Amino acid sequence: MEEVFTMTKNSYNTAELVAIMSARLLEDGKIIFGGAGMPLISCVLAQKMHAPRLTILFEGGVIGPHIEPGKLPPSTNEQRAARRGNMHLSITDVLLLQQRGYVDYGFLGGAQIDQYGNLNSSFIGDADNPKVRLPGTGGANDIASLASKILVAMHHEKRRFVEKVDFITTPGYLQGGDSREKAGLTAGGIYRVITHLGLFDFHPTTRRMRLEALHPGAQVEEVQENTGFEMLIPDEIGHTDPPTEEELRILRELDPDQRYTRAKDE
Amino acid sequence: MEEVFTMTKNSYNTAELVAIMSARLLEDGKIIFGGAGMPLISCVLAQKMHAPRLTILFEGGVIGPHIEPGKLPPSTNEQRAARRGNMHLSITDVLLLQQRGYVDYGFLGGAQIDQYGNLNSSFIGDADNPKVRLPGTGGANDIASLASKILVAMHHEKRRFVEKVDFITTPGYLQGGDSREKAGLTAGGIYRVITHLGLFDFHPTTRRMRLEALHPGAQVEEVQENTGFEMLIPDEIGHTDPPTEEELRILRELDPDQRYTRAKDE
Amino acid sequence: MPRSYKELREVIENKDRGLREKVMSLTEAIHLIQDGDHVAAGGCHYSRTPMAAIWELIRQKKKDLVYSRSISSTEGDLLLVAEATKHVITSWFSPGVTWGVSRAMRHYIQEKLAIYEEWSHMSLGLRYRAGAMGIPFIPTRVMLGSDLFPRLPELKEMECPYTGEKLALVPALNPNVAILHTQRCDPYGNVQSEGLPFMDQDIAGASDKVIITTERIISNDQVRRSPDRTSIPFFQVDAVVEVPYGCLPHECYGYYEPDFSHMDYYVKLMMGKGPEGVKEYLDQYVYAPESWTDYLEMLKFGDILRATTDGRSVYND
Amino acid sequence: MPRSYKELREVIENKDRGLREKVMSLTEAIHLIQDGDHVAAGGCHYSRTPMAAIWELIRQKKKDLVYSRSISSTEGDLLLVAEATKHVITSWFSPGVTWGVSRAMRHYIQEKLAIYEEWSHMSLGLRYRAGAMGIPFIPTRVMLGSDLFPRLPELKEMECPYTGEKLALVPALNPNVAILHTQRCDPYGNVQSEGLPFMDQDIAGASDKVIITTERIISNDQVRRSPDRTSIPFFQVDAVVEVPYGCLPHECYGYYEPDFSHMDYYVKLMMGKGPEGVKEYLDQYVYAPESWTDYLEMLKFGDILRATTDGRSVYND
Repeated sequence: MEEVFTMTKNSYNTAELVAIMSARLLEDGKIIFGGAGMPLISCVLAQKMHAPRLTILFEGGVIGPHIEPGKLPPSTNEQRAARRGNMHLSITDVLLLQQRGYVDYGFLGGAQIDQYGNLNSSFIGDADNPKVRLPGTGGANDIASLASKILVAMHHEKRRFVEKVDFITTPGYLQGGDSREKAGLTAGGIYRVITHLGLFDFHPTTRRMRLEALHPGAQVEEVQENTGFEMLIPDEIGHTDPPTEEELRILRELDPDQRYTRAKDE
Repeated sequence: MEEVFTMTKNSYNTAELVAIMSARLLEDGKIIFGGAGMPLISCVLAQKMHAPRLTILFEGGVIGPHIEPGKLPPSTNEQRAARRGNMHLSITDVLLLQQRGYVDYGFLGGAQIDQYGNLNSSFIGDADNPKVRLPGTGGANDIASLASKILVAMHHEKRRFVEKVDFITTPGYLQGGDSREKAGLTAGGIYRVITHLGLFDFHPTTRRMRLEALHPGAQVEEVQENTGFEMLIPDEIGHTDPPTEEELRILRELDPDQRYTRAKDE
Repeated sequence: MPRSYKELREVIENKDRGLREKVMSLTEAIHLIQDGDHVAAGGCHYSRTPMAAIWELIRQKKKDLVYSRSISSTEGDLLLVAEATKHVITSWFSPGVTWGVSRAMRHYIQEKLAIYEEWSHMSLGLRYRAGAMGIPFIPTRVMLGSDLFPRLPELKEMECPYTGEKLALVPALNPNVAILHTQRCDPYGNVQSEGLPFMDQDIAGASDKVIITTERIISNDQVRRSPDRTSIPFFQVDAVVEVPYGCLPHECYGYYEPDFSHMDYYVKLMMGKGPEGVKEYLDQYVYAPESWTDYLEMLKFGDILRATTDGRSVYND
Repeated sequence: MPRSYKELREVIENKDRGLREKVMSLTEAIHLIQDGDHVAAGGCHYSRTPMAAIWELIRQKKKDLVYSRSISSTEGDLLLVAEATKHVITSWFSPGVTWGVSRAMRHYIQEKLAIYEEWSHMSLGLRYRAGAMGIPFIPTRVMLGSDLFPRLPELKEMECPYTGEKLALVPALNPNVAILHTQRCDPYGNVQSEGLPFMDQDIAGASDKVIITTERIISNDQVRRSPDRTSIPFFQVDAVVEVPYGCLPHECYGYYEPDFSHMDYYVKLMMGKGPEGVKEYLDQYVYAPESWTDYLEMLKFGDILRATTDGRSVYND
């Protein structure tokens, strides 16, 4: 972790890095369904950079709220997250918009992810005798089943990037191949995983996680060391551009107290 | 028809009679789903007599409107029918309240009724080559399938009271016996038919239409002559009390131009 | 049969759903409708009928449309006689109870010049709702036992896997284009309707494209001051057209009641002469005027004034 | 399994649904809840939580409740530790993202003292909706392929009779009692909520009985001036209780944000001492005060003032 630490110390931390790299993936004019914290910050950053017409939906039941810098809502089911929205609607109805195909991106986190992009936010250990009962799916299962493209932002650690999640709360590509579609999940699928080390996509047929690009200073070996399964490493690996000063400035205006962009490794 | 005509000439017409006899059936504190015209007038009359807490629902999407005397709405899907309601809601949702069991009475009319209380408002003649294409079910099929008790108000004529309706738009007891329940219509059922000659209910097991009570001046023979099927005539027949002056006064205040209470036989 | 989920989603996914202005002319908006499309109209009966959109659609000589609406009134006559549609899906079809059974509708249906596909009011509403929810059907407890059932091959019966009881399944209805009239809409397409909502929300959610005609275009700022009044979100909408009095001679809640005098005039013509009367009406009131405003000029100002005074009166209490 | 249609209807049919005043005390209202009932709470997470109703329910020592809510926050801890429920149906259970995973919830679930029945957010919403619609299930496209599915015997898979695709069926959820907090309600029970609607409308429609706590009781005249703002009709409601600040320390849209300082205090106690900390909290804030107003007296006026100022600010723009 030495290098990352040094790197982040110099100009930005890992949470900021993930937020910026996520924001860059979001295209203008699209609809994104996300949670509070990292997804929200990435969206607002994207809006202020290249995607002014990006619209945020929250499961609390709001379409396109205006988020005030420095007043980030700590939940998506409350009035700060609803401020100056275009529409308030019931939780069920806002989630159904995804089932209808209106949502391009779902943006999630999770306690564990596996090689097929499945996420766990329910149980650590055996579900019948869990070591930790986690809070649960919330809307994550719905989002990952229905939104067209799923982004997952996580800190890259071996205990989080596991061969098989203890429990599939939220479907990625399930057991790989066409198992997702066969299970009845004919729409959407996991699109990118963004960690503090790099960007990851999924092999088009096996659906196994694959390194797409490394962030500045990160190494392939570091990715492998911090992954609990065999990460696919293609011959050609991309390299992301470092966060710009403008990206960092906007990000820090949004979250001046670093409530959501505190470094995970600090 | 002599007697009826004389009778109506003297104090009230047949439409007024039907409105008043219908109103008397409506209990206080109940919920009624009805159409414009006769159902509406009966409800408001009941509210002003014995049932001040009777609530009217319209398929246009309104709960408990205030109807102004002299300003009766000509449709149930418009703003006069929505005036000073307790709630406006979508058509689908107001109809779903019936499916949930919230509606005590449905109040309908129809072009034809048969011995099992089935109503036709779709086709006169063969459905594939109709003599007359009627306007259709509207919400009638929904109301008759779902409201707890159905009232039907009609002018008593042989061509309307037929052995078998040309087309079952709106289910009564279908082919009688338990055929309604067997078809999946486990709730509700037709409760009373109100004509200018009398009140009619349905035999508890055969589900055939049965004379319950005669209106003042009406005779059993007159009922039989004007019915196109064998009307059940029990040994004991009730007799309704004539409309009171108060009932007539209120009714005429409601519909001063007799838009909905013009005599059918005049 | 309901369209496949894949196809339905692709249409939505390929739309530009970003926050962008969509204000255009009535002519431009109606160009979004293709011959053969299934067009669903909002409102109900003679209320919040998107009359200006239908008027323009007839002028643009659209053909072979499937036309669906919760209850069809005089606008249905016009569409049949103008030969814009030969297939109407509704639950009730005539100008209104006090005006009798439409002679135009009877002619076209009885002579088999067009199909009137009859669903109950609620089952049609549930069809739009299933379409808006992105599911292929919704179970219900209506239509069972009726003679409507065997005439509708898309209506199915099932045994409930939970309770064993008989249920009717109504299939999703996903129109190609929705035409909806509202009181207030912003330039992006955020709709804030007043009064009776009818089936408009579900129709918007179910349709591939949505055209909004509106009494007024309000600012997005005003929408954001009361987001809980928004009934249709901007990204479901493809066109926003400001058309004051866009429902006349039908009504728009809180703005105007029907122009009953013009309705009486139309119905007398239609009931007197049948389809020929409707043709006369089309020539005079639809094809001849140069614009919707010119059409409004042909009505009597006194009638519009009375309709407006009565319409606004719901806010007087 | 879903309750039978006959049974569900009978409950509704036997209610006095006439227009009548239903204003009563919090104590009287909560007497409508029986031990063993399924109680559904409105709002979501720490928003529009019917906290006063839950507080009174705990004081009345209700037992063996099934408790359902779209997302459960601190009120869920209180219900578990007070042993009012051993069966929680929800999609997410903890005070809030920034406060970590509830130690109280973990203790009760991990030690098998209670069941946490986990449904996805939308599938729980659809369960209430099916309940409100009077149908035994709704099809959906979520939960498929997940490990949640096999843990829920009531969740079924079916092949679509129209498209042949795999669908999940979620069964209707019909609670015995709904407890909902709103901003405005008239004496008859016509509810006019503001801001985010959450799942309240469907919960009211699905439940046998509905208890409304409200910031203000408004006149029926005021309701009738804007009937299109009514979110729950009077005849679904059995009790109306005026409880200003009835959500604290949670929030009520447009009226107050959460009392974050009290939330921090509670979470620190709960995370520090686990269920014992919650017991301390119950003794001090639930059992000890003589009334809800006495409980409010225990909070800091400055905190309530800040929450109120921030809460009202949504209407400042």
